[in-house]
Amino acid sequence: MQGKIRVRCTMPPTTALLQAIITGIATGSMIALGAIGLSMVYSIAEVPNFAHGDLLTLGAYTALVVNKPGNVPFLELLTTGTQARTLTGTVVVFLITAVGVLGAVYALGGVDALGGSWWPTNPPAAVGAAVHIAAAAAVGLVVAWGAPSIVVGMIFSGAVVATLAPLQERYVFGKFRQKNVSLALMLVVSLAVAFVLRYGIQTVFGGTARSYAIQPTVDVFGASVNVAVVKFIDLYVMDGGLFLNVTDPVSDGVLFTGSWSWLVVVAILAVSAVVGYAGYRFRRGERAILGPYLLGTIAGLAAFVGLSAVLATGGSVPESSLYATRVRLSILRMFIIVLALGMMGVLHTLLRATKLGKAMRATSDNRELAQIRGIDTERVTMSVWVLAGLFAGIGGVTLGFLFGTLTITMGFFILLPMFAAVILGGITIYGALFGSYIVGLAMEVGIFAIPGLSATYRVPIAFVVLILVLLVKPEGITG
Amino acid sequence: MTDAPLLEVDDLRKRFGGITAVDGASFSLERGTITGLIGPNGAGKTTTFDLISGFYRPDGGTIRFEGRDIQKIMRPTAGEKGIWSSASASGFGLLGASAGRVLYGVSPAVLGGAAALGAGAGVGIYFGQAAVNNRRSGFKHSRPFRLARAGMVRTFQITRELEEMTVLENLLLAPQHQDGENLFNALFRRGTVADDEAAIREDAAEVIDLLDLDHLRDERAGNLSGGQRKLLELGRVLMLEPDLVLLDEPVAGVNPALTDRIMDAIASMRDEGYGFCIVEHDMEVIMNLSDRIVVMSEGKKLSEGSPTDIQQDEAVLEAYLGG
Amino acid sequence: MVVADTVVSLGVFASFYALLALGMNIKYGHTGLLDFGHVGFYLIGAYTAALFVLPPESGSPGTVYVVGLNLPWVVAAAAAMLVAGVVGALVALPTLRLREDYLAITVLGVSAIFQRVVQAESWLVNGPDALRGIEPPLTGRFPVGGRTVFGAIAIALIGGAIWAVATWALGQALEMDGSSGTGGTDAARADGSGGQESRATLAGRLHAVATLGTDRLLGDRGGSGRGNRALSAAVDRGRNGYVGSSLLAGVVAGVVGAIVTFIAPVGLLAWGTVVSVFTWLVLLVGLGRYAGGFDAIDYAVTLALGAGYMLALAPMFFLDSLVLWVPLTLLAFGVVIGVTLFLRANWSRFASRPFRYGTFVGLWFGVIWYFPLQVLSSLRAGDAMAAATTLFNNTVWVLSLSAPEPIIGYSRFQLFLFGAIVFLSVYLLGLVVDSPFGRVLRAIRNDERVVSSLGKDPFTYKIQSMAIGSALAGLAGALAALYYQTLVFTMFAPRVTFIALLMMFLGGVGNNRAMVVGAVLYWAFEAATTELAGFVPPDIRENLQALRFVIMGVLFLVLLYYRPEGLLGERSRTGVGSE
Amino acid sequence: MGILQVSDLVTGYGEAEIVHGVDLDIEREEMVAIIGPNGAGKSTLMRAVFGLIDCWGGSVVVAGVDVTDHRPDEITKVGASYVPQRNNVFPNLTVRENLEMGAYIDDEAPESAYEAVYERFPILEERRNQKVGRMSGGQRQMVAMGAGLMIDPDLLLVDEPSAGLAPDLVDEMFERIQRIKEGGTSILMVEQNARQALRYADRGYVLDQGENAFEGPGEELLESDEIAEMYLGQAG
Repeated sequence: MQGKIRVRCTMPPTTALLQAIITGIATGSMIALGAIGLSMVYSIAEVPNFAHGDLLTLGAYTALVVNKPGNVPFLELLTTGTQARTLTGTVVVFLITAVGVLGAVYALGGVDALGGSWWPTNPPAAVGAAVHIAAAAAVGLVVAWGAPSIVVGMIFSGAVVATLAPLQERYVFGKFRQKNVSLALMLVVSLAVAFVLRYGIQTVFGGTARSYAIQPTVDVFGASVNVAVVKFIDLYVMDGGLFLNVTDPVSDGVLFTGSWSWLVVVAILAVSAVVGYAGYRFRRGERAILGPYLLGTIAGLAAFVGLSAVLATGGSVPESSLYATRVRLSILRMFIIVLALGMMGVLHTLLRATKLGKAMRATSDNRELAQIRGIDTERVTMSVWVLAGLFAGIGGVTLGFLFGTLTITMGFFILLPMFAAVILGGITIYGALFGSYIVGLAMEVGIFAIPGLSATYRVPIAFVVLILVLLVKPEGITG
Repeated sequence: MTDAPLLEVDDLRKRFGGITAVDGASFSLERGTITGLIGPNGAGKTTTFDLISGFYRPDGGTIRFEGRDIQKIMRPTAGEKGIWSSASASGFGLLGASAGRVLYGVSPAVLGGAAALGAGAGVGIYFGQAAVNNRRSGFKHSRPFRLARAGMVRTFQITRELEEMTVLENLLLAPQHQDGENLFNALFRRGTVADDEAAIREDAAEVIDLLDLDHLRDERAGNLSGGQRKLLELGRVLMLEPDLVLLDEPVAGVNPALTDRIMDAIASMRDEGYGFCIVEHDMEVIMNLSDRIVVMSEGKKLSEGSPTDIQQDEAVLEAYLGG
Repeated sequence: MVVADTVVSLGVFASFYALLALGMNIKYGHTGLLDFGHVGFYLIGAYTAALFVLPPESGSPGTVYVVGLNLPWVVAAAAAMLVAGVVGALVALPTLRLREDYLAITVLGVSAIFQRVVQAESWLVNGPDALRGIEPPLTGRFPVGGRTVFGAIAIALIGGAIWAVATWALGQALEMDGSSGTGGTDAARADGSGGQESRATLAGRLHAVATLGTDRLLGDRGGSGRGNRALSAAVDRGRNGYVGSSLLAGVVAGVVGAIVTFIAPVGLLAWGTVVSVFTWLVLLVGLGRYAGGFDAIDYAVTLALGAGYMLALAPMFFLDSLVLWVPLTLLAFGVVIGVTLFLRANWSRFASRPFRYGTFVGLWFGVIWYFPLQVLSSLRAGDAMAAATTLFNNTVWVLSLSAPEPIIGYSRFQLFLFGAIVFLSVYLLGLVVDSPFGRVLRAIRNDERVVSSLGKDPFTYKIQSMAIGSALAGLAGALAALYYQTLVFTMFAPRVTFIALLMMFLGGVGNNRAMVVGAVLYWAFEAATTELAGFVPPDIRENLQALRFVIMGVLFLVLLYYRPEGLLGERSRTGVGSE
Repeated sequence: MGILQVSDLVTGYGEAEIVHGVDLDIEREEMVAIIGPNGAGKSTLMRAVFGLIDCWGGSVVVAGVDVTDHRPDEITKVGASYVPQRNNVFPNLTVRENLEMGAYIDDEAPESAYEAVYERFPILEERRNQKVGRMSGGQRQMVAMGAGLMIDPDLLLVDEPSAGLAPDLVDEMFERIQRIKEGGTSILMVEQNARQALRYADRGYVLDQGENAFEGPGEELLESDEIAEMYLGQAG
C-alpha cells in the first residue's frame, strides 16, 4: 500500500500537542485546587483574597510538621531524627490536629457551633460536643498514627489551615467590611494580609527551600512504581486494531499492556455511548447532585474504562504500526487530576445536596434576600472560609509534592493563574473550575504551540488569555 | 437644522434581561419650554433619561438632538480614531517584533519587518472590529460626554455630587473647553490657564450667588443636605450653559422653601431659552412648572398635553390608580 | 560611629522610592486607579535607563544585552520616563474599562509578564543574570576636596541648593506660623507670653540673615522680624512666597561657598560647618513651629518616652546571649508602650495631640540614636577626642571627614541630585494637581459618571493619569538603576508595589508631599530594623528580616483600619482664605 | 393583640430621612394595603420593618415580640416573611431550592409544605427543577411568593406584587394573595396599583411624603376624591 507509512516503533515519538493537552489538564487541576477556594471566598465573602496563594504555601509548609518534623523550628526538639518523633512529639501533633478540627468547627459559630448548632438538625449540645470531640480525636489519631506519610500530611494541613483561614475573616476582612470599605481598599487589605502570611511563614521556616521526605516508589500490582517519574503511555494504531503499552522508564517495567481489535474498539465505543445516553435519559429533567449530563458522562466514561479493561487482550509491542504516539505522565500528575476531580465532587455534592451548600449559593446570588429568607449569612461566610482553608491546605501539600521543593513564593506564583481562572469564570464557583482548565490548557498548549517560547512564559500566557477574553467580554466568560 | 425640534424621540426601546423598560416611546420637545415627563413607578422614565443622555444604548428607535442622531454625535472623532488605531498599531507592532525576535532572531530587517507587519495588523484589527461592530451587530455608542459637549446635560435622581470636593470645585469642574484641563497647558501655559480660571471663578461666583450657596462655598459637597445637593447639581448645569437640560427629580427630598427657589431658577432659565425635560413625582411642582406634559406608562407614551388636559385625562388617572 | 553616611544613603533610597510612591499616588490617590502592577513600570524605567547608559560593548564578561547607547544619564532618565509612560498608556488602553478589582489583578499580571520577559530573554538584558556595569553620572569626579574648578562648581551647586531649600523651608515655617489662623496665634501668644514672641523674632532674624539680604532686594519682606504686618503680607502672596529670595540666596551662598573653598585651605571645612549648622537650625525652627504650644513639660515627657524606647533596646547592647536579651528587650518595650498608651488614655495633653506627641517621641528617639549613642563606645573607652570628632562629623553632615582632609563624597552628590529631582517632581505635580486637569482627576476618583455627564471623557484622563504615574515609576526605576549599578529581575517582585502602596497610605493618599514623608519613614524603619538584625546570630538573621516584613504588614493593616487617610492626611483643599 | 404594630417609625437612607413617624396596626387574619404616590416611602417602611435598614426611631412589634432593629433572620423566626419587590428570587437556584431556602429556618421542611405551595402555584411543580433565572417575571413572582409561604408565616409582607406583571396576571395575583389570607395568614402589602389593592384589602393606609395621610376600609378609600388629587396634584 502506497499511502500507508509504516513506522518503526520500538520507541514511538511524543506527540507534542496531545502531550500538551494532557499536561494542561494536570496543570488545570493544579490551578483548580486553589481556584475553588479563591472563587468561593471571592463570590460569597466578597473578598478578592490575594492571601489565598500564601494560604497554599502555608498548607505546604504545615505538612512538614508531620512529614519532616526534624526540620521544623521548635518541633525539632521533640524529634529523634528527620522523620521520627518522640512520644511527646506525637502527642503534640495529635493535639494540633484535634485543636485544628475543633477550631474549624468553632469558626462556624463559636461555642454553640461546637455543640452542633450548625448541623441541619439541632442536636442537644452534649451530643454535638461529643461527636465533634470524637471526630477531632479520630482525625488526630489518624494523623499521629499515619505520620510521616504525606497523605496524612494533607489531612493535617487541611485541618490546620481550615482553622487559620477563618481568622483572616474574623480579625481582618470582617472588620474592614463593617467599615464599608471600597473593593479597592479590600484588595489592598488582602495584599497586606498576603504579605504578613508569606513573611510569617518565612519567619518561622527561614528562607531556604524545603522538601518533603517521601518514598518515591509504591507497590502497584506487585510492581514497584516510582510515582514522581513520568511514565510512558504508548498508543499504537495498527491494521488490526489498537495497542496500548504503559511502561516505567526507570525500572523499565511494563505496567499495563492491552490490545483491542477494531471490532472490539467499535463495540466498546458504542456500548459506552449507549450507557452514557441511558444515564442522561434516566436523569433528564432532574437537577439533583447527579444531573443528567453529569450522570451521562460518568456512566459513559465508566463503561468505557471498564469495558476496555475487561476486553483487553495481551500482546507484545508491534514491530510496525500506522501511527504511534507516546504521552509522558507521572502517577503524581494523575493523582492530582484525580484529587482535583474528587474535591470538585465533594464541593459539587456540598453545593447541591446540603442545606449549607444551597445557602452558600443563595448567599452568593443575593446576600440580602438570603438574610430575608432567614439564612445566617455570617455563618455561611465563615463556613466558606473554613472550606477555602481546607482546600488550600490540601492543595498546598499537593503543590509542594509536585514541585519537589517548597519555597516562600510558590503560592504567589500559582495565585496569578488562579486569579486569571476565577475572573475568566466570572467569579462563580463553577465558572472558576471551567476557567482553571481553560487557563491550564492555554498555558501548556501555548508553550507548545509557540516555538521558541520558554517555559517561563506559562504565567504570562494565562494573563494574555485573560486580557484577550476581558477585551471581548469585560465581565468574564460565564458572567 | 435650527427648525428641527430640540429633542425628538422616536419609537425608543430598551430591554433589561427579560423586562421591557421602554417599549416604543415617542415624543419631542422644543427650545424655551419645560416638558414634564410623568408616569407611575416603573413606567420607564428614568430609563428614558438614561437613553437620551447616552448612558445606555437603546435596543431600538432613534433620538435626535437638534436634528442630529445622538448615535452620530457619540461616534468617535477622526482624532480619536487616530489615537486608537495608532495605539493598536504600536501594541501589535511590539507583539510582532517580539514574535519576530523569538522566531527568527535579532536581525534588524526581521525585527523591522515583523514590527511593520504587526502594526499593519493592529490598524486592520482596529478598523475591522469597528466595521464589524457597526455593520453586523448594529453597535450603538454609549459615550455620554459627547452629548454633554453637544449641549445636552442631565442631573441624577439620586444626586451625584463629588463628595470630597467643595461646592466651588464642583462648579468649577463643569464648564467646557477649559484650557487648564489640558495637561500641557496646565504645566506650560499657566498664564492662560490662570486667566481662564479667573473667568470661570467669576461665573461660579455668580451661580453661587444666584443659588444662595454663598455660605457653603468651601464646604465639602458630601456635607450638604439633600436639597442643597440638588441645588448644586443645578448649579453645575448652569455653569455648562447647555441647550437642553434633563432634570431627574429635581425637588425630591427638598424642603418647600428650597423647592420654590429651584422652581424659580428653572423658570427663569427657561425664559432665557433653555429647554427642559423634567421627571418629577411632586405633581404640584410639575403641573405648575411645565408647559407641556408627557405621560408614560409601561414604557410607552400614554398621553401628551397641557397640564390641565392631563389632569382631566381619565386614562392618566387610571394609569396611576390602576385598573 | 559616623552615622551621617547611613542617613545620607537612607535619603537616597527614600528619594527614588518617593518617586515611586508619587506615581502610585497620581494613579490611586488622585484618580482612583488601583495599579497593582506599578512595579512593572519601575522595571521598564530601570532597564531602559540601563540600556541608554551602558556602552555598546558589554561592560563585563558574561553580560549580554540588546543595545547599549552610551548616552548621558539625563537622556536615559528622560527616555525611561517616556518609555514607561507610553507603556503605561498602552497597558491602560485595554484594562481601564474593567472593574476596579479586575483592573488591579490584570495589571499585576502585566507586571508579572514584564518580569518574566526580562528573566527569560537572555539577549535582552542578560536574562536571569544580573545586568552590570551601569555607570552613575560623574562618579569619577568624586570625592571633591574643593580646591579644583570642578570641586568649586559642585560645591556651589550642592551648597546653593541646600541653602535655597533650607531658606525656603524656613520661610514656610514662618508662614505656617502666620497663616495658622488668628485664633491659634492669639492663643499661642496668650499662653506662651514673651517666649513665643522672642522665638518668632529669633526665627525671623535667622531668616533675615539666611536670605543674605536678597529679600530686601526683591521686596520679599515676609517674616523678617517685622511682626504681623509682614506676616500677613506673606500669607497674601500665597504658598509660593519666599521662592524668589530663597533661590537668590541660594545662588549667593553657592557662589560665596565656591569662592571660599577654592581659595582657603580650611574653606571647605568652614563652608560645610556653616551649611550643616544652618540646616540643623532650620530643622529646629520647623520643629518648634510644628510643636505649636508645647511647653517644657511636653518636651520633657516626649524626651523621656523617646529615651525610654531607646533604653528598652539597651539589653541588646550589653547582653550577648540571645535568650537573655530578647525577652528583656521585649519586656522593656512592652513597659514603655504600656506607659505611652496609658498617657494617651489618661492625659489630656497627649490625647488631644497624639500625632504631634508621637512625632516628637520618635524624633527624640532618632536624636538620641544620632548623637549621644554614637559616641557612647568612644566615651566608654575614655577617648574623649574620638567622641568629639564623631559628634562633629555627625553634625557637619554635608562633609565626609574620615579622609585626611574634608571631602564631599559621591553619596552627598547623589542625595543632592536625587533630592533635586524629587523636589522638582513634587513641585510640578503640585501644579498639575492644582490645575483644572487635576480637578478632573479628582472628580473621576469621586464619581466618573458625573465627569461624563459634564462633557469630559473620563477615559482620556485616566489614560493620562496612568501615563504620568507610570512615567514617574519609570523615573524612579532610572534612578534606582543608577544607584544600584546592577539590575536583576528579582528586584522587581510585586513586593515593590506593596511597598509603594504602603508608603502612599503611610504618608497620606492624595497628598504629594506626604509621599516623601512616607518614603522616609519606610526607609527609617528599614534601616533601624537592619541595624537591629546585626545583633542576632547570622543563622536566624534571615528569619528576623522576614519578621520585620510581618511587622510592617501588621502596622499597615492597623494604619488602614484606624487612619486610612495616612499620617499626614489628604491636603485640605478648601481653597485660599476659607477662614 | 394584633400581629403587627408599628409605632412612630422613623427611618431613611444615609442622611435622608424618608419615613417620618408612621403608625400601622394589623390584626390577625387581616389584609392591609399601603398605597401612596411614588416616593412616599412605602418600600422603605417595609424594609425597616423587616430589619433591612436601621430604624431611627419608633418600634416594630410582630406577634407580641419587639423586633425593632433585629436581623432579618431573627424576624423570620417570629413567623414573619417578606417578599421584596425586586430581586426576590435566587436566579441560580432551582424552583425547589428557592422554596427550600424559604424554609431555611426550619430544620427540614416537610414535603407537605412544598405540596401546599405547589397547590397554590401548580406551574411551580411542573418546573421545580428549572433554574429560576430562566423563568418569566410572573413565574418569578410566584416563586418568590411560594418561598415566602414555606414557613407558613403568620404575617406576610409583600412589596408590589403586581409590579411588572401583565394586566391579566395582576388579577390572578391578587386573588392568590386573597386566598393566602383566607388560609390564615395576615398580609401587609405595598401596592402601586391602588385601586386593585384597595378592592382586595380589608383596610388601607395611604402614605404621603413619609407620613400617614389617610386610613380606612379599602372601599371607602377607593371613593375618596382626595386620593385622586394626591396622586395627580392640583394645578394652581
